[in-house]
Amino acid sequence: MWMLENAFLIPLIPAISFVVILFFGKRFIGADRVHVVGITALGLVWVLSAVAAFQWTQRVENPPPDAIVQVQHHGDDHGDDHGDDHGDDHGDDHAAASGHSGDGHGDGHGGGHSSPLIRPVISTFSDWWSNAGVTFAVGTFVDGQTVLLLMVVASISLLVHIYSTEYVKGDRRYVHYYAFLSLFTAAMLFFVMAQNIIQLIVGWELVGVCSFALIGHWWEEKPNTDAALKAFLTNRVGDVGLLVGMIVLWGTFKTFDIDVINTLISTNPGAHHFALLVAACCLMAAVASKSGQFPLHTWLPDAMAGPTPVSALIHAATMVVAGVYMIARLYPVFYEGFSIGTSSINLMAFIGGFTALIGAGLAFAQWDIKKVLAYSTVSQLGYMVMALGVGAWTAAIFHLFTHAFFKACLFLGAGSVSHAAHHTFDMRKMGGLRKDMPHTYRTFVISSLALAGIFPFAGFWSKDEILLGSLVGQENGYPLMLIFGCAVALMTAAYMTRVIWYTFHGEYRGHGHPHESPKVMTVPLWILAGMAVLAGAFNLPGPVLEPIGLEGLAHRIQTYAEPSVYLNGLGLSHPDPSLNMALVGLALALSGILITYLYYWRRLGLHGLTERNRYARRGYTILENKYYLDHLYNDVVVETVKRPLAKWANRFNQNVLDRTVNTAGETARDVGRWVYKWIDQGAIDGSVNAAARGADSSGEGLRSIQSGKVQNYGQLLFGAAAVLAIVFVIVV
Amino acid sequence: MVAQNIFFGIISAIVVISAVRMVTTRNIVHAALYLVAVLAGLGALYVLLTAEFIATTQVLVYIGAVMVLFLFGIMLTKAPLGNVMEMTGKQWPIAIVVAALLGGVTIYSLLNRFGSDRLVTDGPIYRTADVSDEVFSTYIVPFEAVSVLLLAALIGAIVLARKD
Amino acid sequence: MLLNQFLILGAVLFSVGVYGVLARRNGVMVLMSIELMLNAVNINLVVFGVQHGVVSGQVFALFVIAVAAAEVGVGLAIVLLLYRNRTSIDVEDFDLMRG
Amino acid sequence: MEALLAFSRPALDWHALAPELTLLAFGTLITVVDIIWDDRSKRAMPTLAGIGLLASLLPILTLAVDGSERTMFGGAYVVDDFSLVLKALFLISGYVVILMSVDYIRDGDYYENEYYTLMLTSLLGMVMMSSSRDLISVFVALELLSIPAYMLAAWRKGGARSNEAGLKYYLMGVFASAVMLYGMSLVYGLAGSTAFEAIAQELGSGESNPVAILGILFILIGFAFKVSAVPFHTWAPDTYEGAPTPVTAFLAVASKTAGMVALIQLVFVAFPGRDDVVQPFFWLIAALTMTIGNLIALRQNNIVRLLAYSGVAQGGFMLVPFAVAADAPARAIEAVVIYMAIYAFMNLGAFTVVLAVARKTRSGEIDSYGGLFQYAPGLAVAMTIFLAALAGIPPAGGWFAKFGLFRALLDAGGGWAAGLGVVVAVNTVIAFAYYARILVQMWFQSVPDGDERPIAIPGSLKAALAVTIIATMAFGVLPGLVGHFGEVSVLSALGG
Amino acid sequence: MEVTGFDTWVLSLAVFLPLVGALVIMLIPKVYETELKLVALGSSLVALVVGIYIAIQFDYGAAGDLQFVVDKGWIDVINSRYIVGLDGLSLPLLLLSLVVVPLCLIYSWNHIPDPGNPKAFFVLLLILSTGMNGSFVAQDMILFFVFFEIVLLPMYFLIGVWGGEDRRYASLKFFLYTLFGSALMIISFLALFFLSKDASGELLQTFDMRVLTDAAGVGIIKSTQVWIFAGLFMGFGIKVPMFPFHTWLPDAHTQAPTVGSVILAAVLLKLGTYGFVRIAIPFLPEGAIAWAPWIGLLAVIGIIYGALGCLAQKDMKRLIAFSSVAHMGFVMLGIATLTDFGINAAVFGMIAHGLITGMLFFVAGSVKERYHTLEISRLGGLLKSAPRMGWILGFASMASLGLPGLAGFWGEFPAILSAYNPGAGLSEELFRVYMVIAAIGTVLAAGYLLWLYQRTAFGEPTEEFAGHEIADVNRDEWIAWTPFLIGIVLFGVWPNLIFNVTDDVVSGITASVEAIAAGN
Repeated sequence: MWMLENAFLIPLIPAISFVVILFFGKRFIGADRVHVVGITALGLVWVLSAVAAFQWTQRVENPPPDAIVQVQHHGDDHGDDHGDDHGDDHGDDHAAASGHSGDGHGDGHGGGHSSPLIRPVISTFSDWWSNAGVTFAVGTFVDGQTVLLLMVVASISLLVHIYSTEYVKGDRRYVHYYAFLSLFTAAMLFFVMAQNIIQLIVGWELVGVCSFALIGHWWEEKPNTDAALKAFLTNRVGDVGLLVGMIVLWGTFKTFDIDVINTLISTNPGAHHFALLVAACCLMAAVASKSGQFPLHTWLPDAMAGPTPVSALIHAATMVVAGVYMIARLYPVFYEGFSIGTSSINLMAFIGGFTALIGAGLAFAQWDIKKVLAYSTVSQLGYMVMALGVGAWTAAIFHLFTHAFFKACLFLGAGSVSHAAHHTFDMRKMGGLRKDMPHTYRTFVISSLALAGIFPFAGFWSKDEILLGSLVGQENGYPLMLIFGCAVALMTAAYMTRVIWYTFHGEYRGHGHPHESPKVMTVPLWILAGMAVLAGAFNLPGPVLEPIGLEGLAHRIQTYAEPSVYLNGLGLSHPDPSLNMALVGLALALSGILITYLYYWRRLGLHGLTERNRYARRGYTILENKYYLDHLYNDVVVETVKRPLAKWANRFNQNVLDRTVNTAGETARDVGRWVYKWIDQGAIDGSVNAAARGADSSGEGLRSIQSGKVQNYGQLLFGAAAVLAIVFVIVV
Repeated sequence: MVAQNIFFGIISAIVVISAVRMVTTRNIVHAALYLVAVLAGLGALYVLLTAEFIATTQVLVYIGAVMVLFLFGIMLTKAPLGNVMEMTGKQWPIAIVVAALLGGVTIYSLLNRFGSDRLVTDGPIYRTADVSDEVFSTYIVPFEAVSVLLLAALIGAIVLARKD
Repeated sequence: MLLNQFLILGAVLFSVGVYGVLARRNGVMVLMSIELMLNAVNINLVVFGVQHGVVSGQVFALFVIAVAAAEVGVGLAIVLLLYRNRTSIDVEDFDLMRG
Repeated sequence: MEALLAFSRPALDWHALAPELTLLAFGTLITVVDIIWDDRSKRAMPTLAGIGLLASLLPILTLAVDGSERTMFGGAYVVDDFSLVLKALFLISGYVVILMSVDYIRDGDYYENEYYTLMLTSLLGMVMMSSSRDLISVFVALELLSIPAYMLAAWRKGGARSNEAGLKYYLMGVFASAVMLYGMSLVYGLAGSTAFEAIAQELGSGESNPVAILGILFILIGFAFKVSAVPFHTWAPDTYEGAPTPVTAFLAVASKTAGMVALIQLVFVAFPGRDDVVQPFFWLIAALTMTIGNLIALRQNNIVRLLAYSGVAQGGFMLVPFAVAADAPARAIEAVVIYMAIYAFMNLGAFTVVLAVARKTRSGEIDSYGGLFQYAPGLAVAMTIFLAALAGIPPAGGWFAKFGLFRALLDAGGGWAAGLGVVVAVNTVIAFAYYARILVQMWFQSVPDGDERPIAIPGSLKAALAVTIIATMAFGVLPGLVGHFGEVSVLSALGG
Repeated sequence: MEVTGFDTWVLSLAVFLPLVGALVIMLIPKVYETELKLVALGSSLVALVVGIYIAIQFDYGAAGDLQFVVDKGWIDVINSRYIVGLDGLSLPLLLLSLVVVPLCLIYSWNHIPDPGNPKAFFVLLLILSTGMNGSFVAQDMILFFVFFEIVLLPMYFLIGVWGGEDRRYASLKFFLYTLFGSALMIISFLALFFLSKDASGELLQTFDMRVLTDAAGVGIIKSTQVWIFAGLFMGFGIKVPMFPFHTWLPDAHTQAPTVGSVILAAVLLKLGTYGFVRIAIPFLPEGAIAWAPWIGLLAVIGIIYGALGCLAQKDMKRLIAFSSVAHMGFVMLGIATLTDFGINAAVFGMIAHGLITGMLFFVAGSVKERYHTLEISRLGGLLKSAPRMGWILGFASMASLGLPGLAGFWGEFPAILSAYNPGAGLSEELFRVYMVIAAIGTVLAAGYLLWLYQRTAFGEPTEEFAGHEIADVNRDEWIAWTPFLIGIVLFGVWPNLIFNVTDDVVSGITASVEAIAAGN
């Protein structure tokens, strides 16, 4: 278990890499070779993360005695029906915290695996700071959730490092690019293994800064810097929520320690409900900004101004899931604060679902391939948040896991396309690339299928779990979330089909001759595509595996990653796998593809008809009719529903939300100018200066007393004597 | 007592009228002469108050020395003897107001405090020798100081007034 | 005789002196008016000395007379000096310095 | 005959009178030397006068060592620690003024020998003032110090401004003494004695009556004139501007201090029970003096005139403790004495710099100080120290003086005292505004005509500068030095 | 702690060595310029070495107690003594002051601003140094006052002689404001002197800060405490500067020469906040409790207001100056909560703000030197023209906006945090509102700093400077800046370096305040 206790090495390595690259890169290594440092470091990180992951699984499988929470069996009467015992368990003891282990949920846990409550590995290192006589340590907190993210971050970061050697080759700031990639990785890893909420804040902000720096990587162009600023400032707005929320947590529990906070809540659920609600609401603001949730999502599409590998790493796979990760990490807070267990709708679920919906809708209206992917990311992040909002903790993390791979693959694929197609991301200037770029095309399609949730790709499994979670919920289902989820499933498939159509099919509409990217780019694509296929295997439901006798491998993520040591105390339950739900989800995705396919295919046909007149077959009457229907569908349904809706949504997004953000900045500046001009310079400084002028002019006035004539002086002398005398004689 | 009162009345009338004339006359030499009248009248009052040495000094120093000084001053500055120069400035109303206020409050206070207190007439009478005893014992330091003062005034006045 | 007879005479003389110094433009006249004020003081001193039956009033008056003589000498010297330099003894003329 | 026999020679304590006598002797000596050697003696005169002043300090030292309080003439003349401290202060200030005068008087068209005679005479009056404890002594001392000063103000015979300065000073001085004398006559009339103790008994115990109020008020006004308190200050700017600069320094420091000394004696010895008149009077006068002095100073362009108004305002600061004379007598006396001591040096220092600079620029305009730091950094730094002291900024001495005021006010406590404290605070700020104008010229501006020749400073001026700088800084860094004198003077003044 | 031998001297040495240096320089003729500079640097470095010695000898286990105490007679007549001593509150600030001055000297080595005259410039800096050092170790109110005031004139001249266009106005304004505050402050000191009583009701009549801290305002009734506190509030609040007494600051900073701004920001402003923590609160707990809501209010107004002011600025230096108003608002908010967290954060914030804003002013000064303008609209592309400087500016901006992991965060976050649970029975609702406002202030801080950064560092250089060769950070600048940069990172990464030192003192202060609050 050495690695778990010394997990601090993992973020330390890229941090050192950052320092080395930044300060010694140019001089001692050579500006064009700094990637060696970064890749080496990331390789190490990956290995160590893998070791950590392995050790964690060992810890779960063969828990050392000190890793298991002592279970107080107050009786084995916890029935199978979760709904019942949930009510019972809120007694004066913490039976709930322990009672859900093992076979109490035999069915619910799929495969009947008994999961003891494994404590996270917490190592503290030093007195980081102290106050009021109490010292606060810095440390690492490693559990399944941590190692899962470690693996995600390390893998994708490593691949992005490799991919970038070609993608940003010859860039004006190659050194800085790699330095910040390293720093970002370090910050993200630091965030992931935060032992206390202060570390969470630190990591949270540091990744934000790296994001800022990398979005603004090409800072010579104003739009890039605007985007960087927007990203940072929007995140800052959310950070208000983060700060306040964390402070509320501190004020409630008088500790920053995540473990302590979670344990306190899970052992005594129901207490501090209001404080937790406030904290959860505040933290939701932070999540909204960092993870691109409505209404603070607008920075994320703009953030595509950064280099594409950065988008893949930061704005798709890792940083943007920080919000999701934070919710998952402090899940008891949200669970209790939003009463997820008992409600059938709550703020988090709604925001998540709504974000997923609008993200998906907006993805239709984009011509920039990266923006489509960005909105897709928004949408998928909304999915994850929604999952957390409905109590499907594992589903959310599972989706986070799968999404990281296929979305990174998509972004890198888009980068590859752009690399080939003269650095444009405008889909109108692409088309027909499948022939020139077979590897990119294939990986892109695989990832798209994964994203669309087509069996058996990774996305299918995770999305299915989310939909299932919405359907079942905890005590109540979340019907609205289910509707949102289904709609998004359909739309996702549709817009991804559109992207593929525009990018890879049809005729090439750009300049020059597109070509496949070199291996250094395609290999990472293939690795990621592989993961897009396989990642789903990490949490397969039991029924799928039973036929092949591998039910022991079912629900690995749930088993290893879920912090049941906290969640069980809350009474979190897991829904049984449902074939029907899976089929519905799949059907929706397929129909999305189909509709879009038909739509664009028809357009192709129209084009083709005029162009390929000679070899077009006759007898298209039926198809004509179909066209007519299609036309009807397109003109009536799509044009009146989809387009206007999408347009409206886009307009709302651009004109209201986005402008609000922009105008908030402008307004602040205007207010600042006004305050400065009128209040500061006018009123406050003005009054000071007026006082000075008043003194000056009264001095001038008083000089007239000094007429120079001695008899006037005499008058003053005797007059003053007389007046004083009169006054004193009368008064005294 | 009546005689003294009558004497006081006559003398004080002379003094006040002369004083007023002095500050209002347009002829500077007349003014000097009115001042002589005032000083002389006061000398008489000192006699009435049994202050013989003061009365003597009043005559000797003031009328004898100071007035001569003034007349010299008038002559040396060739002050117009007639009303060629406006003797009273334009601000005389202010001067009147100030003087009246000052006089008013003083007189009010005196009346308020001393009311109709009678002057002690049967007190000890101090002769010149008593005065000199006092000067040369208790007030020896101020006396010497006055002598220095007069010397200094003399030296300084000579320096200032002499033609270079 | 009332004490106030003398005191009020003094007060009147003093006020007249004040008027004199404030209203008269001729420097010598101003000096003469000062004498009025000082004599008013002397009346007070002497009469109070009598009232209290002490000699210090007279002594004080004596000092006042002596100092007044010195003052007059100095004052006339200054007036002469001015007259020599400015050929004027009008105190209203002397306002080179003001403000 | 009877009278002659009755006369008993007063017991004179020669030791106690030794400072005055020494001073008198040197004054006479100068006159005699002048008469005998006339112009040939010119060069020796300043030296002689200086030696005279220093020699007079010797008996003060011996008296201080002796330490016993000596009272003569039934309390009319007292030599105690308070008077010794002030006598020393007068003599040292006088010495500095003489240092300042040496070259100024020699280079200008002045009567030299008589100048020093009058200076010594005036100082004699001041020295006498600090021991006087009866009306006649105070009156004579006042005239003894004033009358030579009137003449000194007019000493530049050929200068119209100087003449005018003399006239204004003289006339206003005489007006004020007339008022004061009238007040004294009233007070005497009530008390029947000229001795302060008797007056204190009579006035302090008796119930309020208008004559007493009038008497006290008029006397205080007489001295308020001397310390140039508003509205009796009008002479000061004109006289300061017109008079020869060393004389101005003398008036601004020694003469003002003498007025303060008299006020202390009157307020604390003669009228201790009459705080109903004294405190409001000084509250009003102090507030007016500080404020108006400072405000007008803001608009001055002539440095001497600016320093004059500054002096007016400083006088106002000195008057502040009188406003709590009855509530915190010890602190008040201490505050005034400390203020006077520090003020003497810082103000004399400022005038010394003015003298030195005027040797080159021949101008009193503030603009003529432009770029002083560039060609005469020493003078600029010296002036900065003095101005900082005047403004009350540590570590230059003035802060402790202001501190003393605040201490007295807060010791007394109460709303009125605190209110006056705030007035002082505000005035401190206003004051710096015009001191800063000089600083700005010296440091921030360039030399007006580009003439950057250094200034030749004669030895005596250097000595004066050295004395004043050292004293100003020493009082600021080790305020205990001056504080000690303040403390000892309190005990005796209140005890006596 | 028994202080013996050399240790009785060290504090005085650290305080007065620069002054000795200044006196020596005064004696050296102007023409020996290098010698002058060496003496100046040498004396300040020796003082720094003494400071380091102090830091090493300091007993961190007893950081709450005064150490190296020297108690000698000074002004006996007013019972004021020369008492210097050092505890955990003073130590970091003293070191900050000791470090900043030599760095400023190095920075100025070859960049004496117009109109030159290094002799006077260095003398003033050294005198300034003595005043600052002294203020942080003085344990007698009068001594404190003297040191507090000593800094005024040198700074006045630094601004007035070596400042920008409008230097006369700015310097005078700086001076008059501060003078007014200190005049009221001394009144309050005296009131403390006369009114403080010990536990048995005896009048103390002392200026000894140790005694007055122990007395904790016992025997002064609340209404009086409120008034006295008001005086102190003016004195210290103007120095901080708190809204609405801040208007001298932008002018002073804008006009001051670079090192003047740096010292002003790094150390001088801290005198005010230090005064609150060292004097106002412990001496007058009840007054502090009564004033705390108002201080908190002004602090959060300052935070928002300073930020808005920044957004309106067209001049880089003025913007940084306004940011000081906002940052000191956080410090004051921390103090106003009267909690350990808040006051510790405030002390941390002082150091952090000193380093960060000092750094920003350094950069601004160097930019001004190179571009001869600080008008934001004329700048641009600093990262391109002088990449290292651009980096440093970015780094300092990030630190300034409170990025976790850098020093600024530790001043801000615990201060905001402390407002959640204010001490001494203060209204929680009110302070929680303050907390939220302060948190919003962090957004604005990011806004103006990034906006500044975008306009100055990003993009291409403006046409005006496109062809110009802009020198990057030179050797002097590296030497002067590196300690700042290291400090920002070091304290950001390991804040306990400061918290650990200050916590004991602060706990003592808040404990007494709490005790008073509990007694009511």
